[in-house]
Amino acid sequence: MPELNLVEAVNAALAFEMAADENVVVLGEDVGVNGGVFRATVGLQERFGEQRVLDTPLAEALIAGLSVGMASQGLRPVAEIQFMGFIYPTVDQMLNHASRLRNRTRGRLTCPMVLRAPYGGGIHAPEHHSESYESMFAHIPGLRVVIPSSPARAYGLLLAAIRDPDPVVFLEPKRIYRLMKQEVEDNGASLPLDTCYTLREGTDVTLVSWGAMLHETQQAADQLEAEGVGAEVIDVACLKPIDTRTILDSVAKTGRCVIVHEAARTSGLGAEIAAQIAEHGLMNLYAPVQRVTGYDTVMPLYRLEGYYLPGVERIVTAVRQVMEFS
Amino acid sequence: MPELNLVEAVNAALAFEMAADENVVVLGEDVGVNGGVFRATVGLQERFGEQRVLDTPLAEALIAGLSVGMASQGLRPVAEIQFMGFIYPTVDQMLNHASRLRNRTRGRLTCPMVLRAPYGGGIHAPEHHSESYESMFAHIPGLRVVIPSSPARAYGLLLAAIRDPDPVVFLEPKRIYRLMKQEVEDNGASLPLDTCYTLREGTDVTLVSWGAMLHETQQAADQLEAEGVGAEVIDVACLKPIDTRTILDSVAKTGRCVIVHEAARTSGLGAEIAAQIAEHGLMNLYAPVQRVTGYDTVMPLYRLEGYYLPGVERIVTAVRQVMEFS
Amino acid sequence: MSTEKPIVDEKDLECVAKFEVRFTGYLDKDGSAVRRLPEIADLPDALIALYRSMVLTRTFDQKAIALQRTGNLGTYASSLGQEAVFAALGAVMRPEDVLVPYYREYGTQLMRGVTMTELFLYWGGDERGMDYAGPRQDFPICVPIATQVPHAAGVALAMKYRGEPRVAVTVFGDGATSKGEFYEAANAAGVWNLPLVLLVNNNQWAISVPRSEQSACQTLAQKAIAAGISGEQVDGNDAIAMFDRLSAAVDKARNGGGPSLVEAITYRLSDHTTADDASRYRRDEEIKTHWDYEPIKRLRQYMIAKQYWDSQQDEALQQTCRREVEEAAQAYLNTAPQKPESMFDYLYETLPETLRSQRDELATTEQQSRA
Amino acid sequence: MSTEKPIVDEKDLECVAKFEVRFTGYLDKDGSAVRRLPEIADLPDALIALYRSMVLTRTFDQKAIALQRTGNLGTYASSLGQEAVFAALGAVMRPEDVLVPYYREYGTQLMRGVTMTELFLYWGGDERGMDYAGPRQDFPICVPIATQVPHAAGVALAMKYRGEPRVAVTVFGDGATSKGEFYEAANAAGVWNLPLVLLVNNNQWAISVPRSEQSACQTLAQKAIAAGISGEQVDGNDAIAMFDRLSAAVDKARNGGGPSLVEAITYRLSDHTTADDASRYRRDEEIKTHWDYEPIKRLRQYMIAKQYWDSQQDEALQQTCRREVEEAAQAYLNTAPQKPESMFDYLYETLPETLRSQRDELATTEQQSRA
Ligand SMILES: Cc1ncc(C[n+]2csc(CCOP(=O)(O)OP(=O)(O)O)c2C)c(N)n1
Ligand SMILES: Cc1ncc(C[n+]2csc(CCOP(=O)(O)OP(=O)(O)O)c2C)c(N)n1
Ligand SMILES: [Mg+2]
Ligand SMILES: [Mg+2]
Repeated sequence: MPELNLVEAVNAALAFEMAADENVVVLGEDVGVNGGVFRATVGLQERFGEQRVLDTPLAEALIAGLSVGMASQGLRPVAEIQFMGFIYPTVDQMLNHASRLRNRTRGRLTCPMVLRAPYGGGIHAPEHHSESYESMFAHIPGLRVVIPSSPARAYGLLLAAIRDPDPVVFLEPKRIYRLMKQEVEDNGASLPLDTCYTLREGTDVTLVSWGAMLHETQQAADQLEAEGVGAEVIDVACLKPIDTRTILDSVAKTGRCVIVHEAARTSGLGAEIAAQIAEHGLMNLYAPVQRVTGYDTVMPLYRLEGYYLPGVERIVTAVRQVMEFS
Repeated sequence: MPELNLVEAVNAALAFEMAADENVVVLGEDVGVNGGVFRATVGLQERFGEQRVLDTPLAEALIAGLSVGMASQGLRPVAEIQFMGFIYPTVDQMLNHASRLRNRTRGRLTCPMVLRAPYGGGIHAPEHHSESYESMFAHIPGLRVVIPSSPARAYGLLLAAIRDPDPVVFLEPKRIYRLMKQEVEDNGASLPLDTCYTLREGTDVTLVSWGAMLHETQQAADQLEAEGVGAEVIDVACLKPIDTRTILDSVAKTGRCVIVHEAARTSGLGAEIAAQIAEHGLMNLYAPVQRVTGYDTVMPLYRLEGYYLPGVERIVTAVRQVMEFS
Repeated sequence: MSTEKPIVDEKDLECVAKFEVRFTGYLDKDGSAVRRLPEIADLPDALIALYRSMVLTRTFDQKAIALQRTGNLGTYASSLGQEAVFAALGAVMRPEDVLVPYYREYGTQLMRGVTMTELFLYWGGDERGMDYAGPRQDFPICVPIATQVPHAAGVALAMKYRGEPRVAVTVFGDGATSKGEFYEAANAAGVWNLPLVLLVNNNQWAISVPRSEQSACQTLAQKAIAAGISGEQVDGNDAIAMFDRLSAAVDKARNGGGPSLVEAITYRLSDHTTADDASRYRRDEEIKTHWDYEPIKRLRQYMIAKQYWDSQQDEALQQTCRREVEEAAQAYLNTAPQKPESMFDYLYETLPETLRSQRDELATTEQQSRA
Repeated sequence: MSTEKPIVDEKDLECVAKFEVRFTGYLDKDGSAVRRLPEIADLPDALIALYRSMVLTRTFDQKAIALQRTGNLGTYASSLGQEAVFAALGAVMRPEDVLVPYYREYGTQLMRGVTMTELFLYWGGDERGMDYAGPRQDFPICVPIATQVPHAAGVALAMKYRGEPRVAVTVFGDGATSKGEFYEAANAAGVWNLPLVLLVNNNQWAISVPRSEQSACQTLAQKAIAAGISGEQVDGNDAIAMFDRLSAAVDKARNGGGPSLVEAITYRLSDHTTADDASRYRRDEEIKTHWDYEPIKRLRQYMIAKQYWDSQQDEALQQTCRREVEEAAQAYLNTAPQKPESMFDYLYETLPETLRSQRDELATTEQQSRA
């Protein structure tokens, strides 16, 4: 089994599905000979040709809109937006069209497209390159929003996203693109899109996170274990539709929950999770649900980004608070 | 004192501030001789001239981007987006620029603009004319999001929005544009932008809502009163930054909370409010926080929109549930 | 690799590119030919098909407005005065082509097999009006201006990718030419030489904004120059000219010649929609002038002069159209409503587990309110 | 009211609009004049100012790359090879004008009073690098491509609204001409006849995408035609041509003549940014060819031939530039960091009450981690 990092796993999934299904077409800025600025599409144009790996003109609304048209014809476009900071011109297409085409036409036309984008902070990138706006997409009915947190999940979830008959926004935590390697069998096996992944079992507190923040969350869980606190760690992975069952079951067991995300707190997806717990799991709670998140301020330029991103310490502190609550 | 409906109050506020401050410039599609498709800007071009009431080319990203440039020069552009369904091309400008200009330049350049748009369902409008996506904007740091629910608040809040030194997204619940008239003194008095408005006091349950849904919420409160349940009704009004103090204080008193909004449930602003209660008010709760919201589905065409929008009955049912909870 | 020439070191490079925009019109306002006519002008059947579509559309329009006035239809956008544009487009497209419309192309849609009942359903607030039984791959009506243009480019890209001799056609108004997506898609179509026709229905108004305030450019056709594709102007109220130029554009696209933009100069004789009152912003005289150029009369007079048509046939056609429209309206009015829960049933291919409770809640509330 | 002519009934309306795109260049690659030179060519002081800006920019560029390579600066976008475009722009703008840049116009910015220290701070991840002490109204560097173009139109609209004889200038790359906002803003500038100059820095690549894949149009200048404004091409590596044509465009805008688009044809001699490796997608020979046309050498050779300049002066200038750059770099490296809480302090004019607890939390965490 090859050892792959997350971005290599993305590449492997793309290559696998392009070989398996000639309806899969990759498009975006610099995805061709350059292989994408993070090399997610490296080698694909050489292998599958210019017809299947298209460098587009520099226009994000176009990229999304083209994909809708292509998908309506039965292609499976996998579009790359170079950074999430440039994804906002696609909101109109994703909200008004991609997410609705099936519904509007009562199933006559469908939109099996994937919109991929690297997102999040922590790599000392220039301005507008480090934001986390997943909750914006998670609010849109008819979309799926998926975020992998490991090479294996990147591989399996991206395959599932491409094969899914509906539009998927697939956000890749670029901070962990090359953080670690994992054995990933390149066998085309996809992972389900309707479930959270429980990464670690524990009985004292439920830690819920996704994407790159899971790494700090897991480190916090290690540290807490040393302190005698058993944390259950859940990777939401599929943010929309969200599998609240797994989270609620875990909180029913632990009675405590801390949600960790990079995005700004207000109206982040953490709010939705906390709200669902308040609605359905209230009586199981020993302590208030805490959110450890990015601040409600503009993502700072890189000198201060380390202060913006939740660190292990902030997570541990929050867990201690919910443990000590009475 | 003149009796005004909500859209007339918007018009009166615009006229007042244009007369008072020649930096105020109105722009948008059909805002000139046509006076806006809802007549919010009627008479303004005649009174203040074509330089101050600009019909723009049909381009929403442009309208927002122009406003940023104008505002950076000290003008106070009040831009109209004809319907919220066409606001999404402005997200890029609002998120990447309007909300950040002050922060990016450490206060050197500022962006005192208002982006107005009618929003919400219930008027049998065509496709794409009935959505409620306020939470998308409420997630963006650096913005203010304001929604009036009565003529008087429309007048006072819009004046405050225009005078505010930072960008404001001002969403007008078009279903109640002409629902009722109110005496509104046209004296230029603005209302604060950092507070919720408590419309009705009660001790048994806190009902939190904004915009048009407050009308069903108030009717529900009437009905509940007849049943012996005293509902406190809070108009959030300023959704971003949100004054959670007033809400938390009320819930501390009542111990029960039902949040009502038209927008789709998942990641709607109701989630944020419920999460804040779960975080800061958990121990005051006698019952889970309930959300009565639009469904997580595409806003249907008008034949079914009445089933999508929360009605009085759904609100009352939810309140009964939280009252009976044990 | 870059195709720019290296920085010049020669003299006299002053003029590096030249462009012209041409206009085509054959009939004057009374239906007389002003220049040598194209082939179709001598094909009575083809002309009658165009004419029939125009009359049917106008009859449909009138009925739709009547239904709206009586509370039986929502806001409706009429195609009054622009029928020639849409009839011609319907005539030149093949079934296997794909139409990506905005919201006035009833003529085209009907010729492609969309039913009037479906159109009534759409404006009557029922999604089933977008589930066309006929042209299964055509896009539904598109309300957010210009957002459909990239869809059409994507459809054309799929056709090209598969090497199919098919064409995508998208239509939009003069106002739409101010939106970024229009330019982005036209530009991409140029880069990839896509089998795409961009048809501008320049009816000279975008609600209350006249064409002159929409853009400083002399013609909308010249917007094609920015995309490096061909663009031309046509008399949009001359069905023969429209047929002629659109068939050229569609053929060219089908034969690998790439995209074109066709600007049809026409006029919106109606209010913008039934929710609009154009008298607020448009002078009556302007409308009156333009009635002189309306397309149905012009084609009829031409056909009558050529003895391809007579007033008896005309009367019969009007009657048939009225009957067909009435039948469709009845079918629409008799259509049983969708179940409220249907709003969940086409959201995803399979309803996600987490949405089941919402669907159930809706179904229960509904039963309660019916009870 | 509509300005469209009523539907025509005359013959011979074939060609309704004609356009030409012109190119201006004065110097060949060795700095010899190929045609009659404009006035500035005989003004040594003006030429030296241009030359000085170009040399300073290139020196700054080298230092920035060195700082990046040693871990003292983040990703950096060089202006190598494009210095003439930006020097000329800096020379023709007045202090009261407003620059709305993208991210390569160091030459212009420095001439307008932005300090090198500020530029280092920006790329060094510190917002204070956008708080220009000099040109208080200029926009900061803009990373999201083409999003600044409507800002410039808005600035120009404000100037026109107030009747001020000022001009807004925005700059963007060849890639940016594919984005909707560019077209939307250019179109609006045409409608309102705004005092705006749109300067395209066509350096022939958008990261790995060559100009030929960005658009099928022969020139980018012709994109102006879509907006109904004037557009032209200039040799962007010829500082004299750039000065000549940009001053014409700026003067025209200042005098109420409205907007223009100027396409500067130049070449990106560097990688896209320090995060890019152009050897993945660009042939070495192409770069080599373009080094023959680079602008600094050309202007120097012209000035030396004219005896406006000599190698001693050149050496002195190089030294001064190096010293200034070193000083700025030191000042940058010595700048004390911002407090983390500062991320809250410019979000709104007044910190909303509800954000105070977040600011406090951050300040506390920070104290803890410092402790
Ligand atoms: C993106 C967007 N903005 C605004 C509107 C509201 N609106 C509906 S039609 C219209 C004018 C369209 O004019 P044009 O493109 O000329 O088409 P026409 O209706 O004249 O055929 C406007 C502004 C919309 N539907 N979509
Ligand atoms: C909207 C947007 N999309 C993508 C990017 C990523 N990106 C940065 S620079 C660049 C290429 C820009 O090319 P061009 O406009 O020619 O300017 P140049 O860098 O060549 O001067 C891209 C795609 C971005 N910054 N903004
Ligand atoms: Mg129009
Ligand atoms: Mg470039």
